[in-house]
Amino acid sequence: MIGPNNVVLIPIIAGILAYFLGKIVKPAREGLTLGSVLAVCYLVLKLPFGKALSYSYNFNLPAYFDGLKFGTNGLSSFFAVIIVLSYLFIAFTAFALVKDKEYHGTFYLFFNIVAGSLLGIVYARDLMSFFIFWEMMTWSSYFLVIMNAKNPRKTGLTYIVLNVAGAYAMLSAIFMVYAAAGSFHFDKINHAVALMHNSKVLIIAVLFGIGFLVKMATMPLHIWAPDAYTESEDSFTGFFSGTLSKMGVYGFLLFFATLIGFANLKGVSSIKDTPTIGYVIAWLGVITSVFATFRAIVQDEVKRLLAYSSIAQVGYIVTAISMGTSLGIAGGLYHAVMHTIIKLLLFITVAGVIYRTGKERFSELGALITRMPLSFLAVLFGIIGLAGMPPFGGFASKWVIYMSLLKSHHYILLVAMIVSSTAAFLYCYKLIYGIFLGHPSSPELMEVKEVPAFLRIAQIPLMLALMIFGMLPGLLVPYIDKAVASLGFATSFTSTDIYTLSAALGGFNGFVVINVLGVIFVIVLIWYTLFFPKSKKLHRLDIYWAAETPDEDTPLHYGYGIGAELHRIPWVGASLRRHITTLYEKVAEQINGIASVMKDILFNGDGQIYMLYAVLTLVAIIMFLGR
Amino acid sequence: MSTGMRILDLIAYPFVAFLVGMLYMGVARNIVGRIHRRWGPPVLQNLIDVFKLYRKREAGSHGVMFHLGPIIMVTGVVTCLYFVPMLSGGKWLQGVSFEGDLILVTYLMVLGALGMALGVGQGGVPFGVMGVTRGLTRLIGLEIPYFIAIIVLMAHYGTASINKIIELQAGGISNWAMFKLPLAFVASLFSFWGMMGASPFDIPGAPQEVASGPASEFGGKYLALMMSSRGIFGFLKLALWVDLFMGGAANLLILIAKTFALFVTVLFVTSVYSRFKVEQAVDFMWRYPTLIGLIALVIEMVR
Amino acid sequence: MSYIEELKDRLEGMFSPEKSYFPRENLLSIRVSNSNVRGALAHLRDVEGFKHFVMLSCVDWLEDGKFELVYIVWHPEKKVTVMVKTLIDRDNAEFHSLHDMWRQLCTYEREIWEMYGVNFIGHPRLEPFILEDWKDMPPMRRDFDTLHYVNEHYEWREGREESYQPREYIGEVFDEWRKK
Amino acid sequence: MCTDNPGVWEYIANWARKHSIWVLAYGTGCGAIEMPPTMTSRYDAERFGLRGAATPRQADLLIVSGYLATKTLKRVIRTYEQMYDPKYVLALGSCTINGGMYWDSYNTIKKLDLYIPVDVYVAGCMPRPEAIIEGIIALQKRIEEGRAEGAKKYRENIEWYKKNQREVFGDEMLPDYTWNFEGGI
Repeated sequence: MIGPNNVVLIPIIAGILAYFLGKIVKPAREGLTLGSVLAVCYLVLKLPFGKALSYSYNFNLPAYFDGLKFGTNGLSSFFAVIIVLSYLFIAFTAFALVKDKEYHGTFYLFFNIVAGSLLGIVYARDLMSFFIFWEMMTWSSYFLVIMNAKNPRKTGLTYIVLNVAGAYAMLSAIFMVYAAAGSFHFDKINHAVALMHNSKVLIIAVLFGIGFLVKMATMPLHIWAPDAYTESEDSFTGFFSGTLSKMGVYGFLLFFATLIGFANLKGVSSIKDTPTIGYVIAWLGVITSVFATFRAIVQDEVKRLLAYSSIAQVGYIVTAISMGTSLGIAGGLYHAVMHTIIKLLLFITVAGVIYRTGKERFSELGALITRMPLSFLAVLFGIIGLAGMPPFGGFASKWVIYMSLLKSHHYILLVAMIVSSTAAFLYCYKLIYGIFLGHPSSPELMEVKEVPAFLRIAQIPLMLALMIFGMLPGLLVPYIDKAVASLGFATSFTSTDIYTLSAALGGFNGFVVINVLGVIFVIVLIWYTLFFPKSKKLHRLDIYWAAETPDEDTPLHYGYGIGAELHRIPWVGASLRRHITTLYEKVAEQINGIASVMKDILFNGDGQIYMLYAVLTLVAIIMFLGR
Repeated sequence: MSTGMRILDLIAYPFVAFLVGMLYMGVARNIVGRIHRRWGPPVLQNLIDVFKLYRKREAGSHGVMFHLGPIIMVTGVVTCLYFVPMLSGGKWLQGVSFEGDLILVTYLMVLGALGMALGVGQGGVPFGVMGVTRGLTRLIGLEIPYFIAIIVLMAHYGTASINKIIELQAGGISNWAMFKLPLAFVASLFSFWGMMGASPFDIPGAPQEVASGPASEFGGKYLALMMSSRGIFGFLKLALWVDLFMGGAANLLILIAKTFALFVTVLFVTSVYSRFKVEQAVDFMWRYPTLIGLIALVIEMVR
Repeated sequence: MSYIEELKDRLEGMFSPEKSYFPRENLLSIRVSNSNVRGALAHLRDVEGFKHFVMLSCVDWLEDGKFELVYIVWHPEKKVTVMVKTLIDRDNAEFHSLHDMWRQLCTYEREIWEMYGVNFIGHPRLEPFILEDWKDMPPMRRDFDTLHYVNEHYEWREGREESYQPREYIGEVFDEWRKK
Repeated sequence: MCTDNPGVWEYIANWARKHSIWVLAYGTGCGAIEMPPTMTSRYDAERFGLRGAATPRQADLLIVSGYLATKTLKRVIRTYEQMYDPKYVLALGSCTINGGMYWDSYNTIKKLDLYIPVDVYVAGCMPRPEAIIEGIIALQKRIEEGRAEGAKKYRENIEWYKKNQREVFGDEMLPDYTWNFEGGI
């Protein structure tokens, strides 16, 4: 039987083949990618969901290393499904958008490798293979980031430095765990951690936490994300923000819930029945979402707005899962699915718009609704989900997160989260207005065509998914329950059928909501269309303009103006004026100064001093070996 | 109750809200007139206005979204209304409130505004978009005290369903949330004040600054639909506050008495203020009402 | 001897005005030659401290074939107004722009250009200001016959035919004022 | 609520229109200062259902307050064409009637009703608020009797009105998308 171990290999091999075969016949790249996508989808969806299986490579190895182990359980299957579906949609996008770029070959190489390594991460059953695939993901996505960047040096450097730093924090933690457990295998680790000393548990948790918070772009480790999301290849950005960031979520859940265990962390210290470190991380998540939301509103670049918004949305997930309660983790998983769908939809559509118009700023776009109605509908669905508004799926996930916070009595956290989720309306409106409504900023916008057919193939199922999850909010519940169960939590939803979603304090019936909406809308529409005179079709410039007559080049598009008020609100304006990178730069300057001073003291070119160092080192080594 | 009566009940639901809301707006104009030492218009004035607007012979449309904007607005508002029980206890005039909860209602309240904003966007008047932006920015301020208040409510009564909250307030005035949780009530009253669009929070539709903002390009039947949904929305908010803080209402008379009391108190406060700037409004909302709400929240947490 | 009389003497000494008198108290009117306008205004602004430029106006002396440009400046502390006048030729009327001394002169000169057709040399933007797409001669010139223009452009309402000539009523007042 | 049937619906509609007149006070001239006292406490025109409208789209009544230069006439015409039928015009002051004191001014029009249909003229220079309210009551009478059909008149004799406007504006006419439409939703 083909298990996860082989599934992981398929995209990687396909990518490498695609690169070299593509040199001979170019379409081979698309062909191989499509083949691997379909194969992986088939195999992953065929695997029994939530059943714990395990496979391993038992080639002969040194004694201290017991093979690369692979396997699956509820959590792995949950994230594997997310990964393969976004792999599918992004592959379709890439077919349309990457075909005549000069980095055609390298794109498919690294894109497939990333997909494979993501599967490897979720299917890995020991720390070694987990780390190997983690590194693989980081490096191959690094090439995808700098591939098309306007400023590749800065973007790539921040990206790689922060991610590699996170990875090595993880690595050191892994070795500490290995030193305690004597094995890399997940099953053996939990007991070992339970026996560890509190301080050591704390250190391990912090080190792992750093690794995953970097990937989830949580403040203050988020500075790589805006540039990387904005400047990476358009068709890949959806995968980047929608799926790669979820690997942080997966790793966080894996390590904090199963390997270290929230119980052990509570043993260290706890606030209101929540581990202190979880509480701190929850606050980090909320602060991230608030400030990222405010920053998203004032952006002029479309992709940068979406980048900040995904930082904010992942902030919710961080808050929810770091509570360590069953409902919180359920909400985090629910929101992970919804956010993946929404961000895939939005990034794919925006990539199509940029591909058609060649403009990527709100101040240059506008009035595209008449030209690309389907994309308008896609973005409309997307923002309704992003704002977490009924009747679409985004509301259900946010509702679960709110309920989890209410249930675990973290009211102040909830209030802070409300701030960002209310401000989110502004950037949602800016997104749809700046691109599709208002007036065209330049006449040639009125000649563009609808996005390519491959993108439409990707958009429609995503929109349907959003609608279905909104109509049947209980649809995901059994899968989430399986995933949560594999983390050793009991189910927390009290709803039984797929129409309703109900947990701790209340519940709602998404089916009724969407039906009431639909019925009223249809009734009003019919009444309005039949019993009233037809309205005149007004000219674009036939608007109230203080009785003046605007002409074609009067600047009537308000695209960038939205959110200008924010700078004048005292506290928000202050937060927008400051940026954390300045702090980092100051720190770096200081370290530079100190280091230069140290250099002058230590390496002053005197041979005897160097000899002294050598002797001291030798003595130190002997002393340590002596024990 | 039979299915036919049930359907009739559901059909009557929005119209009751529409009539009462419109009458309240007329009363408000008259009272403001009296405060200005004028006669003021007749009480039915707003109903006459809406009827006149419905009977306008022309209307102009800038496109499909412009046409659908007011329709989505009224749809969102009426949907939200169905999830807010007007009466409690009996069978009548409860909509489908038992299918939803407080958070759902809170989010549905914004849905209509979003549809409206889309229509305004295609209308292409910069004034309209400025109005929408002002409205959404103001929302950042308004929602915080409101949410703090309902969090206190949900934490205190341990449920998010409006009907349950009404039940738990039963038994005498002393059980009303406005007396049990006075600070939360005060905080929510501030954002209620703002949500009614009364001065000094009438920033989005300021006629002198942004030419009545979102409504600037809508006329005739579109404006009529907007005015109707505004009337329904006004009564929705009154009914919601009565449900949450004043123990609901057993029959229509009590409902009207309670809502009218709340309405007139807010009206008297607001009709003497001039207009804030939007940043002033948000700043104000984030200072005193939020502070009051947080105090209530802390009291609730330590209890 | 009050400040304004000293000022009158000083200015007469410096700029040798053709005509200078006090239309009313605290108001001094001097008429200087074209070349002296800038000097006189600069002296008043920088030396005497007439900081405030009140307005620039133009008078059409049709009979003499002259335009009279009137620059009015005001002394905020002394509360004294000075009108610096100069006569320019009426046909191909032009004068050098003074917008670099007071920026608001841009607007005034633009208006004078539009209404009287005085061409200010060196003005940044002489373009239509108040009138929209005006094609006839500058309307404030006295030889522009408004009644004739109205008759050929607008339609009278019945009952307005026996309209009087205002000149007959204000005529003698106008003449004796001109003698002054 | 089909609109093209006269009779009882139209009668009720006229009654409603009569009692709810939304005013767009176009402050062209000295009459603009007569509007505030008319609307506010002293002469409280709101008791007749009058109410200020912010934009022409919402307005029923266009009050032209005072003399109209050719430049302002352009704005008035664009505003009038942007209003929706039924729409009324109330012209204040002798300037709009026959030029008034600007009888021989080179850029002030003499007869407003050559360019847009006027329902009620209020003579005077400047008419006091009482006179304005008198004019509004007269307008209400016209509306009730169904004689205030300025929009229909304008639509039917559009060529004549455009000819008169062209005599004033010459070749700088307003764009025509405000008055001739094709299609609808």
